[in-house]
Amino acid sequence: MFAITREPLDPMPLVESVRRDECGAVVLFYGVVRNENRGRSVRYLEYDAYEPMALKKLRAVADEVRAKFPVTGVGVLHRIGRLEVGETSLLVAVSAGHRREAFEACHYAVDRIKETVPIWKKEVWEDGSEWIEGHVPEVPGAG
Amino acid sequence: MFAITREPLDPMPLVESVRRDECGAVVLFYGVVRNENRGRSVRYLEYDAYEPMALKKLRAVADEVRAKFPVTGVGVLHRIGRLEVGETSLLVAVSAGHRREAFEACHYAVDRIKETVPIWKKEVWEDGSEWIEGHVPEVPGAG
Amino acid sequence: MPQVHVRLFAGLHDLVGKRDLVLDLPAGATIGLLRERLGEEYPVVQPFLATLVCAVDEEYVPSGHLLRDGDDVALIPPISGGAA
Amino acid sequence: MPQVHVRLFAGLHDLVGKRDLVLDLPAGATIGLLRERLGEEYPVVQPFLATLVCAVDEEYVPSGHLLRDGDDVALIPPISGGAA
Repeated sequence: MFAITREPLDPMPLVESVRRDECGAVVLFYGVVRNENRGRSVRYLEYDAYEPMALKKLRAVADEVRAKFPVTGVGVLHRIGRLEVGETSLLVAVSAGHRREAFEACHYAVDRIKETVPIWKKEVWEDGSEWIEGHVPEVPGAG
Repeated sequence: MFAITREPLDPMPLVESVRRDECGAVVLFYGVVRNENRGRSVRYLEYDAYEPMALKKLRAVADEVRAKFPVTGVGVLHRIGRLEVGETSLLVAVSAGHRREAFEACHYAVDRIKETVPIWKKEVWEDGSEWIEGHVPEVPGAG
Repeated sequence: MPQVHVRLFAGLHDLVGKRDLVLDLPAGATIGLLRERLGEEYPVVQPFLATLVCAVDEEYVPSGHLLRDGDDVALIPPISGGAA
Repeated sequence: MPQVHVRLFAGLHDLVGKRDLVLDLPAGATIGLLRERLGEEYPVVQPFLATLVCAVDEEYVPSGHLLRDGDDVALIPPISGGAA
Protein backbone atom coordinates (compact mmCIF):
# COMPACT_ATOMS: atom_id res chain seq x y z
CA MET A 1 0.00 0.00 0.00
CA PHE A 2 1.38 3.36 -1.12
CA ALA A 3 -0.40 6.71 -1.09
CA ILE A 4 -0.01 10.48 -1.01
CA THR A 5 -3.16 11.88 0.57
CA ARG A 6 -4.68 14.97 2.19
CA GLU A 7 -6.66 12.83 4.64
CA PRO A 8 -5.48 11.75 8.12
CA LEU A 9 -3.36 8.58 7.86
CA ASP A 10 -4.76 5.28 9.14
CA PRO A 11 -1.97 2.89 10.26
CA MET A 12 -4.08 -0.27 10.66
CA PRO A 13 -4.79 -1.09 6.99
CA LEU A 14 -1.16 -0.26 6.17
CA VAL A 15 0.15 -2.75 8.76
CA GLU A 16 -2.31 -5.39 7.58
CA SER A 17 -1.14 -4.81 3.98
CA VAL A 18 2.50 -5.66 4.84
CA ARG A 19 1.87 -8.55 7.28
CA ARG A 20 2.48 -12.07 5.96
CA ASP A 21 2.06 -15.41 7.73
CA GLU A 22 5.81 -15.94 7.46
CA CYS A 23 6.68 -12.64 9.16
CA GLY A 24 7.62 -12.48 12.83
CA ALA A 25 8.13 -8.73 13.06
CA VAL A 26 6.52 -5.55 11.78
CA VAL A 27 8.08 -2.13 12.35
CA LEU A 28 5.83 0.89 11.86
CA PHE A 29 7.35 4.37 11.74
CA TYR A 30 5.32 7.53 12.39
CA GLY A 31 6.65 10.93 11.35
CA VAL A 32 4.83 13.37 13.62
CA VAL A 33 4.49 17.18 13.54
CA ARG A 34 6.54 18.61 16.42
CA ASN A 35 5.69 21.81 18.26
CA GLU A 36 9.23 23.12 17.85
CA ASN A 37 12.02 23.05 15.27
CA ARG A 38 15.45 24.67 15.38
CA GLY A 39 14.42 26.71 18.41
CA ARG A 40 11.20 28.12 16.92
CA SER A 41 7.72 27.30 18.07
CA VAL A 42 5.73 25.70 15.22
CA ARG A 43 2.00 26.52 14.81
CA TYR A 44 1.38 24.08 11.99
CA LEU A 45 2.98 22.63 8.83
CA GLU A 46 1.92 22.82 5.22
CA TYR A 47 3.12 20.03 2.88
CA ASP A 48 3.26 20.37 -0.89
CA ALA A 49 4.10 17.50 -3.27
CA TYR A 50 4.56 16.65 -6.91
CA GLU A 51 1.99 13.95 -6.33
CA PRO A 52 2.39 11.46 -9.19
CA MET A 53 6.19 11.58 -9.00
CA ALA A 54 6.15 11.36 -5.20
CA LEU A 55 4.02 8.22 -5.39
CA LYS A 56 6.35 6.74 -8.01
CA LYS A 57 9.39 7.54 -5.82
CA LEU A 58 7.76 5.97 -2.73
CA ARG A 59 7.37 2.76 -4.73
CA ALA A 60 10.98 3.06 -5.91
CA VAL A 61 12.15 3.34 -2.27
CA ALA A 62 10.19 0.18 -1.47
CA ASP A 63 11.83 -1.64 -4.40
CA GLU A 64 15.23 -0.52 -3.14
CA VAL A 65 14.42 -1.77 0.38
CA ARG A 66 13.24 -5.15 -0.92
CA ALA A 67 16.44 -5.52 -2.96
CA LYS A 68 18.66 -4.64 0.00
CA PHE A 69 17.00 -6.40 2.97
CA PRO A 70 15.23 -9.76 3.40
CA VAL A 71 11.83 -8.21 4.11
CA THR A 72 8.40 -9.67 3.43
CA GLY A 73 6.45 -6.42 2.89
CA VAL A 74 6.85 -2.62 2.63
CA GLY A 75 4.18 0.11 2.57
CA VAL A 76 4.23 3.91 2.83
CA LEU A 77 1.61 6.64 3.32
CA HIS A 78 2.51 10.35 3.21
CA ARG A 79 0.03 13.05 4.12
CA ILE A 80 0.17 16.51 2.51
CA GLY A 81 -1.71 19.78 3.01
CA ARG A 82 -2.06 21.44 6.41
CA LEU A 83 -1.02 19.36 9.45
CA GLU A 84 -1.36 20.40 13.09
CA VAL A 85 1.11 19.63 15.88
CA GLY A 86 0.76 15.97 16.89
CA GLU A 87 -0.62 14.84 13.52
CA THR A 88 1.13 12.16 11.48
CA SER A 89 2.76 13.18 8.19
CA LEU A 90 4.40 9.86 7.32
CA LEU A 91 3.79 6.16 8.00
CA VAL A 92 6.29 3.51 6.88
CA ALA A 93 5.55 -0.16 7.62
CA VAL A 94 8.00 -3.01 7.04
CA SER A 95 7.50 -6.70 7.81
CA ALA A 96 10.24 -9.33 7.98
CA GLY A 97 10.98 -12.76 9.36
CA HIS A 98 12.97 -11.29 12.23
CA ARG A 99 13.18 -8.00 14.06
CA ARG A 100 16.67 -6.85 13.05
CA GLU A 101 15.82 -6.74 9.33
CA ALA A 102 12.49 -5.07 10.03
CA PHE A 103 14.13 -2.27 12.07
CA GLU A 104 17.02 -1.72 9.67
CA ALA A 105 14.88 -1.79 6.54
CA CYS A 106 12.28 0.60 7.99
CA HIS A 107 14.97 3.07 9.12
CA TYR A 108 16.60 2.89 5.68
CA ALA A 109 13.24 3.49 3.98
CA VAL A 110 12.59 6.65 6.04
CA ASP A 111 16.08 7.96 5.21
CA ARG A 112 15.59 7.33 1.49
CA ILE A 113 12.14 8.95 1.46
CA LYS A 114 13.72 12.15 2.81
CA GLU A 115 16.39 11.98 0.10
CA THR A 116 14.36 11.13 -2.98
CA VAL A 117 10.63 11.91 -2.74
CA PRO A 118 9.51 15.34 -4.06
CA ILE A 119 7.60 16.62 -1.03
CA TRP A 120 8.13 19.99 0.68
CA LYS A 121 7.33 21.28 4.13
CA LYS A 122 6.49 24.84 5.15
CA GLU A 123 6.80 25.70 8.82
CA VAL A 124 4.31 28.27 10.03
CA TRP A 125 5.23 30.16 13.21
CA GLU A 126 3.38 32.90 15.10
CA ASP A 127 5.35 35.57 13.23
CA GLY A 128 6.04 34.12 9.80
CA SER A 129 6.69 31.00 7.76
CA GLU A 130 9.34 29.30 5.66
CA TRP A 131 9.60 26.48 3.15
CA ILE A 132 12.25 24.19 4.61
CA GLU A 133 15.09 23.28 2.25
CA GLY A 134 16.26 19.77 2.94
CA HIS A 135 17.94 17.37 0.50
CA VAL A 136 18.95 18.05 -3.08
CA PRO A 137 17.95 14.80 -4.81
CA GLU A 138 20.67 12.89 -6.62
CA VAL A 139 20.40 13.17 -10.39
CA PRO A 140 21.43 10.07 -12.35
CA GLY A 141 24.16 10.83 -14.88
CA ALA A 142 25.01 14.21 -13.32
CA GLY A 143 28.72 15.03 -12.78
CA MET B 1 1.32 2.26 29.19
CA PHE B 2 2.51 -1.22 30.24
CA ALA B 3 0.46 -4.41 30.35
CA ILE B 4 0.52 -8.20 30.25
CA THR B 5 -2.85 -9.32 28.95
CA ARG B 6 -4.76 -12.26 27.47
CA GLU B 7 -6.75 -9.95 25.19
CA PRO B 8 -5.78 -8.97 21.62
CA LEU B 9 -3.39 -5.99 21.70
CA ASP B 10 -4.60 -2.57 20.53
CA PRO B 11 -1.74 -0.43 19.16
CA MET B 12 -3.59 2.89 18.91
CA PRO B 13 -3.92 3.76 22.63
CA LEU B 14 -0.31 2.62 23.15
CA VAL B 15 0.98 4.99 20.46
CA GLU B 16 -1.15 7.83 21.84
CA SER B 17 0.27 7.15 25.32
CA VAL B 18 3.87 7.70 24.15
CA ARG B 19 3.27 10.61 21.76
CA ARG B 20 4.28 14.08 23.02
CA ASP B 21 4.01 17.45 21.29
CA GLU B 22 7.81 17.66 21.24
CA CYS B 23 8.26 14.30 19.48
CA GLY B 24 8.86 14.09 15.75
CA ALA B 25 9.04 10.30 15.49
CA VAL B 26 7.28 7.26 16.91
CA VAL B 27 8.49 3.72 16.22
CA LEU B 28 6.04 0.90 16.92
CA PHE B 29 7.27 -2.70 16.92
CA TYR B 30 4.94 -5.68 16.45
CA GLY B 31 6.06 -9.17 17.39
CA VAL B 32 3.85 -11.44 15.30
CA VAL B 33 3.21 -15.21 15.42
CA ARG B 34 4.89 -16.80 12.39
CA ASN B 35 3.62 -19.90 10.62
CA GLU B 36 7.07 -21.50 10.76
CA ASN B 37 10.05 -21.67 13.11
CA ARG B 38 13.32 -23.56 12.73
CA GLY B 39 11.87 -25.48 9.81
CA ARG B 40 8.71 -26.63 11.55
CA SER B 41 5.20 -25.52 10.67
CA VAL B 42 3.58 -23.77 13.67
CA ARG B 43 -0.14 -24.27 14.38
CA TYR B 44 -0.32 -21.81 17.26
CA LEU B 45 1.65 -20.52 20.25
CA GLU B 46 0.89 -20.63 23.95
CA TYR B 47 2.50 -17.97 26.16
CA ASP B 48 2.93 -18.32 29.92
CA ALA B 49 4.19 -15.54 32.21
CA TYR B 50 5.03 -14.74 35.79
CA GLU B 51 2.66 -11.84 35.41
CA PRO B 52 3.49 -9.39 38.22
CA MET B 53 7.24 -9.84 37.73
CA ALA B 54 6.92 -9.60 33.94
CA LEU B 55 5.07 -6.30 34.29
CA LYS B 56 7.73 -5.02 36.70
CA LYS B 57 10.50 -6.06 34.28
CA LEU B 58 8.76 -4.38 31.33
CA ARG B 59 8.80 -1.15 33.34
CA ALA B 60 12.47 -1.75 34.19
CA VAL B 61 13.31 -2.12 30.49
CA ALA B 62 11.55 1.20 29.82
CA ASP B 63 13.59 2.87 32.62
CA GLU B 64 16.76 1.46 31.07
CA VAL B 65 15.76 2.79 27.63
CA ARG B 66 14.97 6.26 29.02
CA ALA B 67 18.36 6.34 30.79
CA LYS B 68 20.25 5.29 27.66
CA PHE B 69 18.49 7.19 24.82
CA PRO B 70 16.98 10.69 24.52
CA VAL B 71 13.43 9.44 24.11
CA THR B 72 10.18 11.18 25.06
CA GLY B 73 8.03 8.10 25.76
CA VAL B 74 8.12 4.29 26.01
CA GLY B 75 5.25 1.79 26.30
CA VAL B 76 4.95 -2.01 26.07
CA LEU B 77 2.08 -4.50 25.79
CA HIS B 78 2.68 -8.28 25.85
CA ARG B 79 -0.09 -10.74 25.15
CA ILE B 80 -0.12 -14.21 26.76
CA GLY B 81 -2.28 -17.32 26.44
CA ARG B 82 -3.05 -18.91 23.08
CA LEU B 83 -2.10 -16.93 19.95
CA GLU B 84 -2.83 -17.92 16.38
CA VAL B 85 -0.55 -17.35 13.37
CA GLY B 86 -0.67 -13.67 12.38
CA GLU B 87 -1.67 -12.44 15.84
CA THR B 88 0.46 -9.92 17.72
CA SER B 89 2.27 -11.07 20.87
CA LEU B 90 4.25 -7.91 21.59
CA LEU B 91 3.90 -4.18 20.96
CA VAL B 92 6.70 -1.77 21.86
CA ALA B 93 6.21 1.95 21.15
CA VAL B 94 8.93 4.58 21.53
CA SER B 95 8.67 8.31 20.78
CA ALA B 96 11.60 10.70 20.37
CA GLY B 97 12.51 14.07 18.93
CA HIS B 98 14.11 12.44 15.91
CA ARG B 99 13.90 9.14 14.07
CA ARG B 100 17.35 7.70 14.81
CA GLU B 101 16.81 7.65 18.58
CA ALA B 102 13.31 6.26 18.17
CA PHE B 103 14.53 3.34 16.00
CA GLU B 104 17.56 2.55 18.16
CA ALA B 105 15.70 2.77 21.46
CA CYS B 106 12.80 0.62 20.24
CA HIS B 107 15.15 -2.07 18.90
CA TYR B 108 17.08 -2.04 22.19
CA ALA B 109 13.84 -2.35 24.18
CA VAL B 110 12.75 -5.42 22.18
CA ASP B 111 16.18 -7.04 22.73
CA ARG B 112 16.05 -6.37 26.48
CA ILE B 113 12.50 -7.70 26.80
CA LYS B 114 13.69 -11.01 25.34
CA GLU B 115 16.58 -11.08 27.82
CA THR B 116 14.89 -10.06 31.05
CA VAL B 117 11.11 -10.52 31.12
CA PRO B 118 9.81 -13.85 32.55
CA ILE B 119 7.55 -14.95 29.70
CA TRP B 120 7.66 -18.34 27.96
CA LYS B 121 6.47 -19.54 24.58
CA LYS B 122 5.26 -23.02 23.64
CA GLU B 123 5.19 -23.89 19.96
CA VAL B 124 2.40 -26.23 18.98
CA TRP B 125 2.90 -28.18 15.75
CA GLU B 126 0.65 -30.75 14.02
CA ASP B 127 2.54 -33.56 15.74
CA GLY B 128 3.65 -32.20 19.09
CA SER B 129 4.71 -29.16 21.06
CA GLU B 130 7.67 -27.72 22.94
CA TRP B 131 8.37 -24.93 25.41
CA ILE B 132 11.08 -22.85 23.71
CA GLU B 133 14.17 -22.20 25.84
CA GLY B 134 15.58 -18.81 25.03
CA HIS B 135 17.65 -16.57 27.31
CA VAL B 136 18.89 -17.35 30.80
CA PRO B 137 18.30 -14.03 32.61
CA GLU B 138 21.33 -12.36 34.19
CA VAL B 139 21.33 -12.61 37.97
CA PRO B 140 22.75 -9.61 39.83
CA GLY B 141 25.59 -10.61 42.15
CA ALA B 142 26.03 -14.04 40.53
CA GLY B 143 29.60 -15.12 39.71
CA MET C 1 10.90 24.51 -31.41
CA PRO C 2 10.05 22.64 -28.22
CA GLN C 3 7.32 24.06 -26.10
CA VAL C 4 7.52 22.66 -22.56
CA HIS C 5 5.17 22.65 -19.62
CA VAL C 6 6.85 23.69 -16.34
CA ARG C 7 5.50 22.83 -12.88
CA LEU C 8 6.26 24.88 -9.78
CA PHE C 9 6.05 23.74 -6.18
CA ALA C 10 6.51 24.97 -2.61
CA GLY C 11 8.54 28.22 -2.39
CA LEU C 12 8.73 28.60 -6.18
CA HIS C 13 4.97 28.34 -6.46
CA ASP C 14 4.59 31.06 -3.80
CA LEU C 15 7.18 33.36 -5.43
CA VAL C 16 6.04 33.07 -9.03
CA GLY C 17 2.39 32.94 -8.03
CA LYS C 18 1.64 30.19 -10.54
CA ARG C 19 1.52 26.41 -10.42
CA ASP C 20 2.36 26.02 -14.14
CA LEU C 21 4.21 27.86 -16.89
CA VAL C 22 4.67 27.28 -20.59
CA LEU C 23 8.11 28.04 -22.09
CA ASP C 24 9.04 28.17 -25.77
CA LEU C 25 12.62 27.05 -26.28
CA PRO C 26 14.90 26.83 -29.32
CA ALA C 27 15.49 23.51 -31.05
CA GLY C 28 18.12 21.45 -29.22
CA ALA C 29 17.33 23.09 -25.87
CA THR C 30 18.54 21.29 -22.76
CA ILE C 31 17.52 21.48 -19.10
CA GLY C 32 20.52 23.79 -18.68
CA LEU C 33 19.07 26.25 -21.17
CA LEU C 34 15.65 26.03 -19.58
CA ARG C 35 17.19 26.98 -16.23
CA GLU C 36 18.88 30.02 -17.79
CA ARG C 37 15.64 31.13 -19.43
CA LEU C 38 13.73 30.73 -16.20
CA GLY C 39 16.26 32.94 -14.41
CA GLU C 40 15.88 35.60 -17.10
CA GLU C 41 12.09 35.56 -17.39
CA TYR C 42 11.44 35.11 -13.65
CA PRO C 43 14.24 36.86 -11.76
CA VAL C 44 12.68 35.77 -8.41
CA VAL C 45 13.68 32.21 -9.36
CA GLN C 46 17.36 33.16 -9.81
CA PRO C 47 18.46 32.54 -6.17
CA PHE C 48 16.91 29.05 -6.30
CA LEU C 49 18.73 27.86 -9.41
CA ALA C 50 21.90 26.71 -7.63
CA THR C 51 20.07 23.98 -5.69
CA LEU C 52 17.23 23.36 -8.12
CA VAL C 53 16.91 19.94 -9.74
CA CYS C 54 14.61 19.21 -12.66
CA ALA C 55 12.44 16.19 -13.38
CA VAL C 56 11.09 15.19 -16.77
CA ASP C 57 8.33 12.58 -16.97
CA GLU C 58 8.66 12.10 -13.18
CA GLU C 59 12.38 11.27 -13.24
CA TYR C 60 15.29 13.47 -12.14
CA VAL C 61 17.40 14.52 -15.15
CA PRO C 62 20.83 16.18 -15.49
CA SER C 63 21.48 19.63 -17.04
CA GLY C 64 22.49 18.09 -20.38
CA HIS C 65 19.11 16.37 -20.81
CA LEU C 66 17.59 17.29 -24.20
CA LEU C 67 14.04 18.63 -24.15
CA ARG C 68 11.36 17.56 -26.58
CA ASP C 69 8.20 19.36 -27.56
CA GLY C 70 5.45 18.72 -25.02
CA ASP C 71 7.79 17.70 -22.21
CA ASP C 72 6.54 18.03 -18.66
CA VAL C 73 9.34 19.60 -16.56
CA ALA C 74 9.03 19.85 -12.79
CA LEU C 75 11.26 22.28 -10.87
CA ILE C 76 12.33 20.51 -7.68
CA PRO C 77 13.82 22.68 -4.93
CA PRO C 78 15.55 20.79 -2.08
CA ILE C 79 12.99 18.35 -0.71
CA SER C 80 11.86 18.25 2.91
CA GLY C 81 9.14 15.64 3.22
CA GLY C 82 9.43 12.60 5.42
CA ALA C 83 10.19 12.94 9.08
CA ALA C 84 12.30 14.48 11.82
CA MET D 1 12.66 -23.07 59.80
CA PRO D 2 11.75 -21.15 56.67
CA GLN D 3 8.73 -22.36 54.77
CA VAL D 4 8.75 -21.01 51.20
CA HIS D 5 6.18 -20.79 48.48
CA VAL D 6 7.49 -21.96 45.08
CA ARG D 7 5.93 -20.96 41.72
CA LEU D 8 6.27 -23.07 38.57
CA PHE D 9 5.85 -21.90 34.98
CA ALA D 10 5.91 -23.16 31.39
CA GLY D 11 7.63 -26.57 31.03
CA LEU D 12 8.11 -26.98 34.80
CA HIS D 13 4.42 -26.39 35.38
CA ASP D 14 3.59 -29.07 32.78
CA LEU D 15 6.12 -31.58 34.20
CA VAL D 16 5.29 -31.20 37.88
CA GLY D 17 1.60 -30.76 37.19
CA LYS D 18 1.28 -27.97 39.72
CA ARG D 19 1.46 -24.19 39.59
CA ASP D 20 2.63 -23.89 43.25
CA LEU D 21 4.57 -25.88 45.83
CA VAL D 22 5.37 -25.35 49.51
CA LEU D 23 8.84 -26.38 50.74
CA ASP D 24 10.05 -26.58 54.34
CA LEU D 25 13.74 -25.76 54.55
CA PRO D 26 16.27 -25.73 57.41
CA ALA D 27 17.30 -22.45 59.04
CA GLY D 28 19.96 -20.65 57.00
CA ALA D 29 18.76 -22.22 53.75
CA THR D 30 19.82 -20.54 50.51
CA ILE D 31 18.50 -20.64 46.96
CA GLY D 32 21.25 -23.21 46.29
CA LEU D 33 19.82 -25.54 48.93
CA LEU D 34 16.29 -25.02 47.63
CA ARG D 35 17.47 -26.10 44.16
CA GLU D 36 19.03 -29.28 45.61
CA ARG D 37 15.84 -30.11 47.50
CA LEU D 38 13.72 -29.57 44.43
CA GLY D 39 15.90 -31.98 42.46
CA GLU D 40 15.50 -34.60 45.18
CA GLU D 41 11.76 -34.22 45.77
CA TYR D 42 10.86 -33.70 42.10
CA PRO D 43 13.35 -35.69 39.98
CA VAL D 44 11.62 -34.47 36.78
CA VAL D 45 12.98 -31.01 37.61
CA GLN D 46 16.61 -32.27 37.76
CA PRO D 47 17.45 -31.72 34.05
CA PHE D 48 16.19 -28.12 34.29
CA LEU D 49 18.37 -27.11 37.22
CA ALA D 50 21.46 -26.22 35.18
CA THR D 51 19.73 -23.36 33.36
CA LEU D 52 17.15 -22.50 36.03
CA VAL D 53 17.25 -19.06 37.64
CA CYS D 54 15.28 -18.14 40.75
CA ALA D 55 13.43 -14.96 41.60
CA VAL D 56 12.45 -13.85 45.11
CA ASP D 57 9.94 -11.02 45.50
CA GLU D 58 9.99 -10.57 41.71
CA GLU D 59 13.77 -10.05 41.45
CA TYR D 60 16.38 -12.48 40.12
CA VAL D 61 18.64 -13.71 42.97
CA PRO D 62 21.94 -15.66 43.05
CA SER D 63 22.42 -19.14 44.57
CA GLY D 64 23.81 -17.69 47.79
CA HIS D 65 20.65 -15.68 48.49
CA LEU D 66 19.36 -16.46 52.00
CA LEU D 67 15.72 -17.52 52.25
CA ARG D 68 13.34 -16.23 54.89
CA ASP D 69 10.12 -17.74 56.14
CA GLY D 70 7.23 -16.88 53.82
CA ASP D 71 9.42 -16.08 50.81
CA ASP D 72 7.86 -16.29 47.39
CA VAL D 73 10.31 -18.10 45.07
CA ALA D 74 9.70 -18.31 41.32
CA LEU D 75 11.54 -20.91 39.23
CA ILE D 76 12.48 -19.24 35.95
CA PRO D 77 13.57 -21.52 33.10
CA PRO D 78 15.21 -19.77 30.11
CA ILE D 79 12.75 -17.13 28.94
CA SER D 80 11.34 -16.92 25.43
CA GLY D 81 8.82 -14.10 25.35
CA GLY D 82 9.18 -11.10 23.10
CA ALA D 83 9.60 -11.48 19.39
CA ALA D 84 11.33 -13.19 16.49
